[in-house]
Amino acid sequence: MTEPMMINLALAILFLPLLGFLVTLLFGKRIKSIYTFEIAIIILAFVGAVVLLFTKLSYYQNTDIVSQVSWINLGNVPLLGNTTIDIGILIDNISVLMIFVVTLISMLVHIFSIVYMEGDRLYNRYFAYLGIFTFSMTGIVFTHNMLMMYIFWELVGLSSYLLIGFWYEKKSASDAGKKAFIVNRVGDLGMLSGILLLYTTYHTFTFSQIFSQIAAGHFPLNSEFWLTVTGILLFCGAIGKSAQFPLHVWLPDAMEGPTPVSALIHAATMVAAGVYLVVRIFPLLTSGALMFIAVIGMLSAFIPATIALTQNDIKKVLAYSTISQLGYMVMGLGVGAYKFAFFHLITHAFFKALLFLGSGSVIHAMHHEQDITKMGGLRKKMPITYATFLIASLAISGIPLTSGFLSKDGILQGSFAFGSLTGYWIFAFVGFLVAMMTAFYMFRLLILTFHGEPRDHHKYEHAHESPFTMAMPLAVLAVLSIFIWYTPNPFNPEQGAILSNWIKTPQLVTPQDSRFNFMKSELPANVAVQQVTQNSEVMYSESYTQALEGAHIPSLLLSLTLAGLGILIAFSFYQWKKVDVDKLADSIKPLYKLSYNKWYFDEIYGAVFVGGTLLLSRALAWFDQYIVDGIVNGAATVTRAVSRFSGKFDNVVVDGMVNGTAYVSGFIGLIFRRFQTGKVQTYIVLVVFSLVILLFIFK
Amino acid sequence: MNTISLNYLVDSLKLIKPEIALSITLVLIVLVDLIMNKDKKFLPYVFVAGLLVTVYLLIEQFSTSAFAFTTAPNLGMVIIDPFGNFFKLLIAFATIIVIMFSVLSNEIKEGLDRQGEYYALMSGMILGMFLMASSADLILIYVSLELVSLSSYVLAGFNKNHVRNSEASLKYVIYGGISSGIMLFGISILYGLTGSTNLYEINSLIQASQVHGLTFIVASVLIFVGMGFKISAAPFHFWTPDVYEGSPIPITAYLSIASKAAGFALLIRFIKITFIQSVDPNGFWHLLNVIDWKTFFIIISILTMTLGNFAALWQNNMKRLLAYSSIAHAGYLLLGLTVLSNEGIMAIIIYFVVYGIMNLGAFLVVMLIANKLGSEEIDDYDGLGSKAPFLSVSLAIFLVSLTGLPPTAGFIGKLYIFMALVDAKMIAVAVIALLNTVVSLYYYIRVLKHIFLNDPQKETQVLSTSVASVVFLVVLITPVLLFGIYFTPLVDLAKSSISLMGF
Amino acid sequence: MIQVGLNHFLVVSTALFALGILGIVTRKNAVMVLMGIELILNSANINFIAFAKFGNFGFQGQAMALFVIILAAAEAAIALAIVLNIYKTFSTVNVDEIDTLKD
Amino acid sequence: MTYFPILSFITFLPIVGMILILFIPKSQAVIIKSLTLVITGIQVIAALFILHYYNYSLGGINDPNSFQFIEKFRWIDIAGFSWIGRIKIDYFLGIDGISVPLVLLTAIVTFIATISSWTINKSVKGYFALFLLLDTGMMGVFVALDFFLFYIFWELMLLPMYFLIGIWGGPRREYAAIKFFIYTLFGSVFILLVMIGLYFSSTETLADGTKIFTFNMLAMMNPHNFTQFGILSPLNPNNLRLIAYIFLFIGFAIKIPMFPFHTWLPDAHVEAPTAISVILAGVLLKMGTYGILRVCFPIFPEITQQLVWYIALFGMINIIYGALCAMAQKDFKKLIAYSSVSHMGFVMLGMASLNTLGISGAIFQMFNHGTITAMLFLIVGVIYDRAHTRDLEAFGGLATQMPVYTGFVTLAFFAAIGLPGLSGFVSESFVFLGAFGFGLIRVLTVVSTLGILLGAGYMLWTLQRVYLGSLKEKWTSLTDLTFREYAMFIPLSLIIIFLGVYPSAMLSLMNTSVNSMVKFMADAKVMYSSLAGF
Repeated sequence: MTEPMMINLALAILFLPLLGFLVTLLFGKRIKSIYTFEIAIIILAFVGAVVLLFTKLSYYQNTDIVSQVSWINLGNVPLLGNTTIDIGILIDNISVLMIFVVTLISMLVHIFSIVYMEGDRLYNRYFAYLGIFTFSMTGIVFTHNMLMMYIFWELVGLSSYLLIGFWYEKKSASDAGKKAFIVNRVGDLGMLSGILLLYTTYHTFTFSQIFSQIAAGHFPLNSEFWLTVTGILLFCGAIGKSAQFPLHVWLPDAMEGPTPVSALIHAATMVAAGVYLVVRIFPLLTSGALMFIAVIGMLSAFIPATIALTQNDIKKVLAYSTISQLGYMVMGLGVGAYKFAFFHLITHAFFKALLFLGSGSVIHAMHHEQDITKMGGLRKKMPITYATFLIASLAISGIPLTSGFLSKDGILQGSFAFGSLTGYWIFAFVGFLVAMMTAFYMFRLLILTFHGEPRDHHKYEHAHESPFTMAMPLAVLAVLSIFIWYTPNPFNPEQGAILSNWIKTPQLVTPQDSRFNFMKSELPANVAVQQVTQNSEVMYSESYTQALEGAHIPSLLLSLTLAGLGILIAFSFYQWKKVDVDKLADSIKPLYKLSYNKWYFDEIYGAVFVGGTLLLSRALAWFDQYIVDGIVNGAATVTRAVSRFSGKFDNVVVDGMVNGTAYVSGFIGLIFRRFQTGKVQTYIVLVVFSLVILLFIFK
Repeated sequence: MNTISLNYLVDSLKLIKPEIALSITLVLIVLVDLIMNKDKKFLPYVFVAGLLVTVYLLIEQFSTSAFAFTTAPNLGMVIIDPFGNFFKLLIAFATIIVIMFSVLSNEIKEGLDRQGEYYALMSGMILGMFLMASSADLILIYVSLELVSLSSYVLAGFNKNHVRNSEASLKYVIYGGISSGIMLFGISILYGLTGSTNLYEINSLIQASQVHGLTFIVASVLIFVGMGFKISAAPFHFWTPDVYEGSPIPITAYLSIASKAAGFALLIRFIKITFIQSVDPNGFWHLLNVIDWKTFFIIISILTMTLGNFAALWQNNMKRLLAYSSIAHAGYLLLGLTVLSNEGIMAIIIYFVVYGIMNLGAFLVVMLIANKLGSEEIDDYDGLGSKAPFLSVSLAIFLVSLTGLPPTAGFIGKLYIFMALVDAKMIAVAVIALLNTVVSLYYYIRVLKHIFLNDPQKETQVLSTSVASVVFLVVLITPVLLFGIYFTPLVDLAKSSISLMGF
Repeated sequence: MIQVGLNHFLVVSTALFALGILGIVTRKNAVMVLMGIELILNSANINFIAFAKFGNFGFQGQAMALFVIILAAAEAAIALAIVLNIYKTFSTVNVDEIDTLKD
Repeated sequence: MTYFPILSFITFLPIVGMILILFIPKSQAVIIKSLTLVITGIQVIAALFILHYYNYSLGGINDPNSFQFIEKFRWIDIAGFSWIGRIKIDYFLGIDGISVPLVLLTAIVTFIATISSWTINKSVKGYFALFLLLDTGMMGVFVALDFFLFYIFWELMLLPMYFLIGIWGGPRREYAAIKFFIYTLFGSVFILLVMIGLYFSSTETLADGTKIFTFNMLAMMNPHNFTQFGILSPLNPNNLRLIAYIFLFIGFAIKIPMFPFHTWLPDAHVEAPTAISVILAGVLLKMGTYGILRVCFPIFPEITQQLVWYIALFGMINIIYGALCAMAQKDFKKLIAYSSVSHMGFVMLGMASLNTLGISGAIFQMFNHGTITAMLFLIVGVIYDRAHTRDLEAFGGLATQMPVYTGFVTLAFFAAIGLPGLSGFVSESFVFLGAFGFGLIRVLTVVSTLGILLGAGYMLWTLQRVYLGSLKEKWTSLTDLTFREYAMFIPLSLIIIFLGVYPSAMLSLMNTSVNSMVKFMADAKVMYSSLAGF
């Protein structure tokens, strides 16, 4: 398979979903079964993705395939010469792996939805929306430049908006959609500013060109500080999209959307786009930027985990765990564990999608009951769902033999190594803490849902195992959550092809002195540039490799114990009822409330930002109506007042003496009119008088 | 000696053919009036015929410039020059149109039996104006001014039994009498200072020996009172609103155009001939620095236009509103004089043509509407747009032109005034004038609002307009629109008629 | 025994002028007002004659005076006619009461 | 290149139509409407012809030779005098990359507005006569290259607008109409003054070598044509160029409308009938920014350089302020009106950047705002025709009742908040890229980016309040779009999408001109400083 063919294939994968979207949307009303077309499309896309993945990784493992066209031609710009704005696609290992994940999960979700969404009024439109989402996500994955990244970034936002608010009759749903879009926009502002900085400096959007120019020592505003700032600004986009602290508030609300959507967009793919962005721009991140990223990641891993401990809505718990896991990835990138972070992105995509679809099937069975306190004992009723859900829970808790164990342990290991190298142990510490919490709340969820006695018998009676089209995706994802696909040795991911050959840490292009020591490369810059362009394996330095080696065993043991501990606690609390949970909650009431109320983020934001903006806008509108207009307009009140002392005035005002001088000129007019008494002698007096004045002026 | 004097008398008479023709017309009118006691329908046509002859004679001698009735070599009482001739033409045409007005007007029809005196007086008035436009001697100035005034006093109160008319005439006569009296006093002082009544002589005398400042200023300001009264410049304008509102519409129109034109002709001539020292190649006048006329006129003109515009904001009677607007326009016209340059004079002339046409048009429409509605109150105009579309649209055109928006002739008039100002670097004045224009929009547009935007309160019967008036309106509208787009002839005319005798 | 000179005439004429204005402004009766106007005109006349006499300016002054006298007569005639007419319509000649035309 | 005087044709065709209409009896409403439709349709076709024959490689701006479809002949020519020079005014039409998009826009928007005017029933004859007169005025402004002519057209469209708002408008129409009129006249008298000032400051050399004063804009742009002592000539040490520039700028800014001169806009929009709102937002507002680009910038380049920061500042204020005001509105139409205040801010910001990206972004934004806002007003019109209210709170859940309509609404709204793939995005990001590229106004730009956030805020909120949520009982009778409304929405939507995906179609039109303008502005800095030397 030649490179042009691969390009075409990639383009096909990109545009097929768009076609699906258009067709499904336009004919949705007339042809009832048009959704099948969309599904066929997505299956095609998936097949294409598999082919692409296979070819790329087996034949072009070390060469990136790029193809670009000029989108806009600015002509002969003064001082710059001929300028064009290019768009294009980049096929490298990262993108093909990502595209595989995206299309796979998208396909599974399509299939899952066939039954799940049955009988919905806008059945076809739902699939259309899925189509446009897949299109935009694919765009993000394939882009080779920042502009296209931003474009599809926004489009993803749109599709997310549409899908969250899919049941727009529900106010909560449309609210959630709006919230998601706007909160994302906040992040995008940062990203936009970053892009502006990049373009004004390098006059190109293409990653590779930007990198090579940076490597050549050309920085935004000619200072490394601004390079750091650029990195952070771009990362802001990721904060929004990947629901990182402090912009994480939209994701839980996004659960208003149909559950399969949550699985696809708000767990597996879209929210991962943020991480993907950081992966893409990784080379230009200075130590400062990386530190910032790591901190944000750490907070986003920790805070939601604490919240997830006490939530009762099955989807909410999963949502917070998603944020927390994304936090892991971001932190991983921050501490330089590039490979593990991306690896975790993939594995997490599978098992988190699985969890959501599982919860979907539960909710479906329970007739849209989402409160786990009303569930229980479902494992007899729905064995498949239970089994798969269990696997996923193990994976996310990082129990050996699962994919989750491999990737998550890698990140922990990375942060451990980071700590040992730089002395910032906090990341490692929080990482392990969160690992334990994760284990706890996942099993709390599992137990409350599937174990024990049913709490709501009525609903329980009607519960039933889901049909094949819903069970099959669960099965597939469950299988993908086993270690074997990634590495032969369940305790060392490094031995698997995916980490050893496919995912490679790119060479940094940042100047040596603005890197962490362990990232300083022994290679001269120009070679570095070479290597960036062909994405060849780079390890930062000997010290780092050793540190990583050293970190392997301790972190492994630590994480295992903590995870086990978490599970144990969960069981003792909810399965064997060793401890009275409520009493415990009471004993630490403030903490409990804090966690239960999600740290009051929504309340605070609602009051400060939303309220503030609305208040400001009201104030300004008032200002506009009464002050600005008033100044120009002769304040209404004044004119009223005047209108009393002169009957005509109001009339005249209404008649349109509206300009600013209305009042004044009217008044002047009044004065002049006073002279016109109709008595001829008055006139004479005035004439003589003014004559005298004139004479005095000119004498 | 005797023959010589005879020849030169004949020569002089040759030069004043138009005036002679007018006098003959006057006599004719009186005679016809006497002869046919019953039906005097074609009295006006006699008058028009006479005027046409006059116009012909004027055009014939348009570009000649000479003295008539010379007292000493090239010092005459009467000057014949393009400048004067232009104003005479303007006045003559205005008169013709006003006669047509009168034919259509109901108010005049009332006093059908007294048409004879009406037209006789009018012809007397126009004769006076002609003399005003060409007099170079203080005596003649006073006499002609009085001639105009006396006839207009009577005409203002033509309908004896109308309260408004008689009141208007009384105010007019008292006010006019006093202003001419004051002027006369000024003249007497000037005579005392210089010992001559001939403007050229006075000029040369001033140039020769520096006359005493204060008394001279007193004299000239006092003289200005008379002219200010005629052109209704503030602060000598007080008669204008009352008289305009009071008198019959044709007369109002006549006063607002013809006598104003005559007044301006007189004023310009007086200022230029009496106080000129030299004219520089760029056409700017250098006046003798006995009195700072520039500042004087700036003050007067700004005062006039501001006062006119702002007072007009309040009017509910259409005639009164137009009265104030004509005061405001007097202000704009005076701006042309403030520049003290030929360019300014040219601007004034252009503006006058335009102003004449559009103002006559406005008054005509008002009169036609008054004939139908029997009211000049703006509130009664509500919904006229649907009742009498043609009248309304034409009024709209005239008012827009008076506001000075393109593509109407009014814009061209204003444009040239402002160009003159900017060329003379009098930016501040220009800004004030422009802001005045904005203000003026209020009241003009307010009339249109009543006509088009308001729904009629009373019953809506469609008002018919006679063919004659339609034709007549079209005649007036055409130039308003035409000159707005193609004004070369206008400017050429102005250029050919700015040359005053002697300069 | 003082020689009567130009100044005396001027003083007189100016006084007349002032009186004329005063009369016009103060008197309520229209006829009185008209008389005030006559005063003004005549004050001007005195000036003309006086200047002509003492300045040896020739006859223009006298000629002017004659014109003025004639015109004054004409004006008076017309004005009185108008006043009569006013009396017919308003049945008063008090200028203060004749103010229907005003803003 | 055709010899057919297409610009005069496209400009004066409506006048012809107006005259024809005056001869059609009142009763024949349908004939009048269809005639207007035909006229405007022909205009669109003519515009497309212009597009087809337009030569992309010619710059224009200050170079008379590279303008296209030039029509130039002596209009007024008055022989000189000893004391006043020869007066000469040309009838001078021509277009370059800056005017072409706007000519196209005018043609399209007018056509759409005609369709939307179909519902007018009150004195149809007058309405369409004035409508066509307005059309001529607008078209003329965009093609005139002689300042005098430009001014005539500029003023020509005031009066029709006054009547169109005043007679066919809403309850407070009189107030709104007079307010519009006074404001704009106030602005234009200053333009007049500066025009005269420029006339006496700049000369043009005739064939016979004599130098005479001129109204020719292109001559005014060449610093070598300035007279020694003209009050607006840079050669004159104490010239008034700065003040004149501010006057002129205010004159145009009132049309944009720029804060704090914007208060006429909400009233005018709220009261005007839908079609007129469409024209107003679609074309009239552009005249302000066009005027600045065509007159202020090339004739006063050095002053522009001085004041560019303030222009950007006001642009920023417009963006933020307009957005915030929009957010607080209860009246749908008022909200859209304020949103266009905000969007015109982008245009100003872009112009202020004085570089290719920024200026082409600004012009492109003019076009896009024209189409998008036109569509938004039509949307309000649709809902107002049916429900007879514009109160945002009164609605809800219309998506269920009128799905297709809601589809178009979503498109327009997202175009307005600059969603990629729709035209608004490209222009806005160009504006940002350009403005950010100009160090002086970088900070302002960053603040302005808040605008797109706020924009998303109020637009989505509106979307939710009116179209999402559960359907209110009383609206269950509303019907979805009619054929006529499809005819209005579909073309606009297509334009919006097409330009979003393939912006080059529009950008390549203006590239050459924009580049040469940028170059001109850059060179002028040097040139004028050298002039001040002697």
